[in-house]
Amino acid sequence: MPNMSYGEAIRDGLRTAMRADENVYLLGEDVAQFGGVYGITKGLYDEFGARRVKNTPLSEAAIIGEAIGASIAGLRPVAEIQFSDFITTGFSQLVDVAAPYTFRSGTHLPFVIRAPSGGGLRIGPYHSKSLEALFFHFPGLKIVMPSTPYDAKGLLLAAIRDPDPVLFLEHKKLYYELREEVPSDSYEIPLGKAVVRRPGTNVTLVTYSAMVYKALEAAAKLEQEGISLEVVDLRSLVPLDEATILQSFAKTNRAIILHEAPKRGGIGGELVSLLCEKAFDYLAAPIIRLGAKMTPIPVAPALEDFYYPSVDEIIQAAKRLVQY
Amino acid sequence: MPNMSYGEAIRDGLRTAMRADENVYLLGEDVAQFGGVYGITKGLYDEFGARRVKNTPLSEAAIIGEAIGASIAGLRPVAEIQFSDFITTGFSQLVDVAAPYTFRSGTHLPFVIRAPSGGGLRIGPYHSKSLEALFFHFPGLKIVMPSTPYDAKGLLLAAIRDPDPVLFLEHKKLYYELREEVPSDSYEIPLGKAVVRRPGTNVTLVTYSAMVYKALEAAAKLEQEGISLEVVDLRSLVPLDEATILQSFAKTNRAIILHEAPKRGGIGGELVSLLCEKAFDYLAAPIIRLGAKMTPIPVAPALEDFYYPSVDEIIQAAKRLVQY
Amino acid sequence: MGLHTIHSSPANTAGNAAAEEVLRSPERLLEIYYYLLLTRMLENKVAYICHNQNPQQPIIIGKGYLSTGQEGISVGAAYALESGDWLAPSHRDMGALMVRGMTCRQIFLQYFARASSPTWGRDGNVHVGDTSKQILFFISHMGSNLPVGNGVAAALQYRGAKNVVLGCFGDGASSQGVVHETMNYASVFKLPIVFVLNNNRYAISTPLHEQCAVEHLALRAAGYGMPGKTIDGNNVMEVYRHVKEAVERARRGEGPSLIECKTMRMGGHGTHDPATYIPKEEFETWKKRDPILGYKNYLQEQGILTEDQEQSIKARIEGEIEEAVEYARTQPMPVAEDLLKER
Amino acid sequence: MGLHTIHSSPANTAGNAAAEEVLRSPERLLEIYYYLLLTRMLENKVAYICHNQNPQQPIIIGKGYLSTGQEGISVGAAYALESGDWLAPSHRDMGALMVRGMTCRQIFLQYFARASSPTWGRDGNVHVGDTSKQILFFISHMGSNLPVGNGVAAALQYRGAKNVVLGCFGDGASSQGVVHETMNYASVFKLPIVFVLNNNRYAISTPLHEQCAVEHLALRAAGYGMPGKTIDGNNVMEVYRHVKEAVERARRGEGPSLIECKTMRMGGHGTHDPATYIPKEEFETWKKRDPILGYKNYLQEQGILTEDQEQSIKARIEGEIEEAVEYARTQPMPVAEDLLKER
Ligand SMILES: Cc1ncc(C[n+]2csc(CCOP(=O)(O)OP(=O)(O)O)c2C)c(N)n1
Ligand SMILES: Cc1ncc(C[n+]2csc(CCOP(=O)(O)OP(=O)(O)O)c2C)c(N)n1
Ligand SMILES: [Mg+2]
Ligand SMILES: [Mg+2]
Repeated sequence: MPNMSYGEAIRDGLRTAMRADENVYLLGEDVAQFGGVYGITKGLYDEFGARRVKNTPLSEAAIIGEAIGASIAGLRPVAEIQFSDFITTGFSQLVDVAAPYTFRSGTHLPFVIRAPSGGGLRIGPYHSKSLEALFFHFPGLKIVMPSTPYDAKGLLLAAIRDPDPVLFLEHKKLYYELREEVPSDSYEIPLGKAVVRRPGTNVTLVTYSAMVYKALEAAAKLEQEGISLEVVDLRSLVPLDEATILQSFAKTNRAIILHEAPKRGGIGGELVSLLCEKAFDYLAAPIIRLGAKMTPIPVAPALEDFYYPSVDEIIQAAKRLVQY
Repeated sequence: MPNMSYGEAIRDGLRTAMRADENVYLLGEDVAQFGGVYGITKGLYDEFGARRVKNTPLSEAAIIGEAIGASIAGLRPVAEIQFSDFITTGFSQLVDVAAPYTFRSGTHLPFVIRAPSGGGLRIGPYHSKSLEALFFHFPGLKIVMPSTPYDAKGLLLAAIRDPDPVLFLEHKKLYYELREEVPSDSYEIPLGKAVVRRPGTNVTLVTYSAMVYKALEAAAKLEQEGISLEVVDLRSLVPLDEATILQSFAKTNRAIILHEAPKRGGIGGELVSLLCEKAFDYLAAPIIRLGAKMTPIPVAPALEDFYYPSVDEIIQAAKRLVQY
Repeated sequence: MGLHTIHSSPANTAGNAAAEEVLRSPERLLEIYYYLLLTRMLENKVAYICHNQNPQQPIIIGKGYLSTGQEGISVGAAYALESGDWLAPSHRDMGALMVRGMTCRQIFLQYFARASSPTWGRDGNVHVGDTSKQILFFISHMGSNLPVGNGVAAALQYRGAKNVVLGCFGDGASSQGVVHETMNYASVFKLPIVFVLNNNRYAISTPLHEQCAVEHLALRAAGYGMPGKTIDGNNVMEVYRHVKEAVERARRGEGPSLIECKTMRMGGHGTHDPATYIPKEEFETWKKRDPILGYKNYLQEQGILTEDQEQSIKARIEGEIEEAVEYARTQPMPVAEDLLKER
Repeated sequence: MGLHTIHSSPANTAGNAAAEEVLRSPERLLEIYYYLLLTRMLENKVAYICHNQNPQQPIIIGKGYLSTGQEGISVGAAYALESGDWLAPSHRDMGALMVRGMTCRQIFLQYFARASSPTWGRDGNVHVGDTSKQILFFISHMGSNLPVGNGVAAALQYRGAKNVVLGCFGDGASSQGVVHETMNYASVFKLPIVFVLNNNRYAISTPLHEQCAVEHLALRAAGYGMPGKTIDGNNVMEVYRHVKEAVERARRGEGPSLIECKTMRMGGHGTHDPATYIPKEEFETWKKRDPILGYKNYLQEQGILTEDQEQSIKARIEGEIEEAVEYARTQPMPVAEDLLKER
C-alpha cells in the first residue's frame, strides 16, 4: 500500500473519483497547472486536461454557483475555495441557494466544496479560520473534516458520490505533516460514522480534524498519570454520529468537547446539549468545552499558541473531571 | 407618555438619536421617502432630508461597507438591511472586515445594522430567518434582539451610541402587533442586561425576541397547573447577561432554552453549556432546548406553525422538568 | 427615453434566420400572442384573488408579484429557447414559466401553497421552478440565480450539448456583486448563457437613477467582453429577435450576451403596494406602450389575428385559468408532518 | 500591449494644473524618486530576510508580498493625495503606505510581528494600516477594502470636507462582486473616491485572460457612468498625472474615476513563490520597462538627478532601512496575555 501524506491522499481521492466517473470535475482559483496554493490538485490538470480541471476567476460566488448549477444539470463538480475563510464572499450561494434547494424542489445537488481550513501556520486572521459552525446551523449542508490521510481519501470519495452538497474542510496544517498507508484503489468511508481513535475508560473527549492530535498527545500523557482518555474523532459533523458519542459517554460519564474554532457559538455547545439531552443520567461532572479564545486568529507565535486550546488545558480538564 | 408600537418605538429611537447627534444618519434600500418595506423609517426623510436618510442601490456589501467606512471616519451610520436574510450577500463585510477591525487596528467602529428578522408571516425561507447564531460565533460583533417597544427604543439608542458594531435584529412580526407606553425623550437600556419578564420559581426559561410571548403564554397556562415558570428575556446576545441567567437557575435548577432559529447550531447550545459549565451543581434535570426544526422556513401555515417550537411544547417541556 | 438599440460590440442581426422564420409564421405569431395574454390574464387573476380574498382566510398565501405590462420581455425571451434549453428565472418571469411549459395548475397550486405544488407548499408565489422542464427554482436573493445558470451552462458545455441557458434579472438586481461575478465568469469561459435584464425602472420604490448612474445598463457588457444591447422590452418581436440572435450565438459556442430590455413596472412591487411613489404620468405614458396592445395591433394589421380568433383565444385562456384555480383550490394543503418528508 | 490611454468618457487632462506644477518642481520630482527607491529597497530587504532567515526561527513571520517593478503605481497614485485624504490600500501598496507617512519601523515591526507593530503582532506583513494617518487597514478578502473606502468617502461628503479617498485593488480582485457594488455605488452618490487598479497581469498563477475576457479593465468604468482610463503603470509621472486629475475631479464633487495601471508582477505572488508558471520572456520584456529605471533616466536627462544625489539618496534610504530593521528586531514579541488586551 502506498504511503501518502494527508494532502496526497486527497489528491489521490480526487484522481480516483475522476477516473471512475466522467461527471466529476474540478474548478477553483489556481487549481489547474499550478495545482492550487497548497498543491493539492497538482498533476491532475496534466492527467485530465483543461476540461476537467478548470482555473476560475477570483469569484467565490460564481465558483459555488457553478458547482450548484452543474450539479443540478447532473455533473459532480468539486470546487476548491482557496482558503475556507474566503467562502464568506460566496456565502449566500451556499446557504441561500444550495442549502434549501432540495427542500424546495426535490432536486439533489451532488457537489463538493473543498477548502483548506484551520490554523497554526502563523498566517493570521484571514487564512486560518475554522468556520464549520456557520454551516452546521443550516439544514441541507453536510460537513466533513477528516483528520488522517486514510480518512481523507475515503471520506472524500464518499462526499463526491453523495447526492447532497458537502463542505469538505481539510486541515491545512496536516497536508504535509502526516503520512500513512493509504490504499491506492477506491474505497469509501461513510459520512456520519465517528471513530474511536484511542479507547479509554475515564473521560470521553470528542473532537475532529487536527485537534485529534492534541487530544491524543494529552491522552498519552494522562495515561502516565493513570487517567484513561477515550478520543472520539467525529470525521463528519453533519451527519453527526450521535451513537458513538453516547456510547462512549455511557461508559465514562465525563466528557470534554474540543475544537479549534472559537468556543462561543462553536459546535461544542451542540455536543454538550446532545449529552445533556440524551445522556443526562450519565452525567457525573460538568461537560467541559475547550475552544479557541474569542478573538480573531493572531499571527505572532505566542499569541497564536495561546489562542488555541492547548494539550495542557486538555490535561487539566481531564483531571478536573475525574476529580469531580 | 405616548403609546407606541414596536415599529414606532424604533422609528422614535432613530429620530431621537438623529436629533441629538448630527453624526447619526440612515442608509439602506428604500429607506428614504418610502420609509422602508416595513415603514420603519417613514417620515424621517421629511424631517432630516436626503443627506441623512439615504436610499442605496441593491448592494448589501456596499451598504455594510459604507457603514464601516463612515464609522471609521467618525460618523455613526445606521444601515437597514431590508430583511436580515439578505445580510448573507454582504456577509464578508460584516464578519471579515468589521468584526476583527478593532482587534487589528484599535480603531472602533460605531455603526449599527438594523434588520427585520424572524418569521411567522407566511413569507417563507427567504424572508423569515433568525440568523443571530452566525454572528454570535464572531468576536467583535454585538447582537441585540428586543422584544418590546420600550426595549426596542432604549436598546436602539444604546446601540447607536455604542463604540462597536451592533447588529440590531428587529422581529418583523412585532412591528405593528404590540403597543405600550414609551417615553418620548431619550433613554438607554444598556446592552448586556437581561430582564426577568415574569418571575417564577420552578423552571427558568431563557429566550429573546418574539419567543418571549410564547414563553409568557405558556407561563400563564402553566400557572393554572401549579407550575411557576420564570421567563428571562436576554435582550442582547452579545454581550450576554450570564449573571441573570445563573441567578434564575440557581433558584429553579431547571431550565428551558427557547429560540426561533433552528435548534441545531443555534445559540441554545451555548446557553446549555453555560449552565453546564457554571451551574452544574444546580442541575436537577436535563436542560431542554426548544428551537425550530432542521428545515428551511416553509410558507404553508400548517408547515410554518409546526416548524417553530409551540406553546404546547414549552408546556410539555416544563412539565417534564418538574417531574424529572 | 432613448429606446434605441446599442451595439456595444459588433453582433450581426441580419444573419438570424431562425428568428426571421418564426416571425413569418402566423401560427407561431399567434402562439406568442396566446402566451402574452395567458400571462396577463393569469396574473390579473392572481391580483384579483389577492385583492378580494378574506385576509383572515387567504387563498393566496402571501402577495402576488406580477409582470403586468412587461410580459413582452419574459415571453419574447423564453420563446427564443428550444427544447433542452434551460431557464434561470427571476421573479417577473411568469411569461417564461408558461412558455417553458409550466402549467396554470402549477402556478395556482404554488400561490395557494398546496401540498401538491411544485414546492409542496414549502415555498410560495413566484418562488417556483420545475427541474423536469429545465427551469431553475427562483431564489429570492436578487441575482442569485445567475451563477447557478452559469453552472448549468458549464455542464452543457462540458457535455458538448448544444443547449443554452437564459438568465433573467432586474435593474435592481444588476447592482448585486454576484451579477458581476457571473457575467465576467460566463465571458471568460464563453458559457452558453444569455443574460436578459428586465429594466423596469424601479426596484421596489427606488428609481433607476438611484440604482445606477447610467441610462443603459447594457453598457456593462463591454466591460466583460460580451455583446450588449439595449432594446425596447415592450416590443415582443424585438425582444424575441434579439434574444434569439444571442441564443444562437451562445449555441454556436461564441459565448454570452447581455440584452437589456427597457420597460416599466406598471404597478406596485407586489399586489400589496399601491406604488404611490411613482408619478401617475409615468404610468400613463407607458400605458400607451402596452406590449400586448402593440403586438395585437401588429397582428391585426398583418391580418393574422381576427376578432373571432381574439375572442376564442381569450375564452380558451379564461377556461384554462378557471379550471386551474378550481383545481388548485380543491387540492389539500400540506399538513404539519409533511414538513419533514424527504424529497 | 496596447498601452494607450482610453477615455471612456470625456475627462479633461489639460486643466490639471496642480499636477503639472508638481511635475515642474525638481524637489517634488526627487521626492517621488526617493519614495520609489525607498519602496524598492525596503521590499528587497524584506525579500532578503525571507530568503535568508532560519525557517525554524524566522524573523519575518509569514511571507513577503512585494510590489517590485510596480512601485510606480502605488507611489504615483499616493503622491496625488493631499493632507487629510485617505488611502484604502491593497497588498501591493508599500509605496503608497510610505508616501502617506507610514515608517520603515512600522513596516518591519509588522513583518516581524512585534508587540509594538501597528497591529500589535496580531496581524502580519502587508495586513497593515494606520488610522491616525488616514490609512485603512488592508483586508485579505480581495476588493473588500473598496466599500470601506466608499464609506470613508461618504463621511467626507457628509461633512462637506474637501478630501478624497484612494481605493486600490488588483486585476484578480476586479472579479469580486464587491468591487462591482462599490464602483456602482460610488458613482450613484458621486463619492469622492478614485479607484486605482493595479493590473499586473496575474492573480497568483492565473493569467489575465483567465480572469477576464477584456484586455482593458478600465472598460468597466463606462458601465458605472464614471471616467475610466487605462494607462502605463510603469510610468510614474503618467500615473501621478492621471490619478491627480481624477483626485481633483473627486475633490470638486464630480464623483469617482477608475484608473487602470498596466504593469507586470515581477516575481512570484509572495517571496515563497518562484513563479515558474510565468514565461521568462515575459519578465525580460518587462524588466526593460522598470518604472524606477525609466524615471531615473528621465530625471537624469532633465538634469534633475546627478550621480551624487543618486548616491546620497540611496545611502539615506539604506540607513533608514538598517535603522528600522535593527529597531524592529530588538523590540519585544507579544506575549500570550496580550491577546486579550482591549485596544
Ligand atoms: C439581495 C437582496 N436584497 C434585497 C432584496 C429585497 N428585494 C426584493 S425585490 C427588490 C427589488 C428588485 O428590483 P429589480 O431587480 O429591479 O426587480 P423588479 O422587482 O423591479 O422586477 C428588493 C430590493 C432581495 N430580494 N435580495
Ligand atoms: C476573496 C478572496 N479570494 C481568494 C483570495 C486568495 N488570494 C490572495 S491574493 C490572490 C490574487 C490576487 O490577485 P490580484 O488582485 O491581481 O493582485 P496581485 O496579487 O496580482 O497584486 C488570491 C486569489 C483572497 N485573498 N480573497
Ligand atoms: Mg426593477
Ligand atoms: Mg494581479
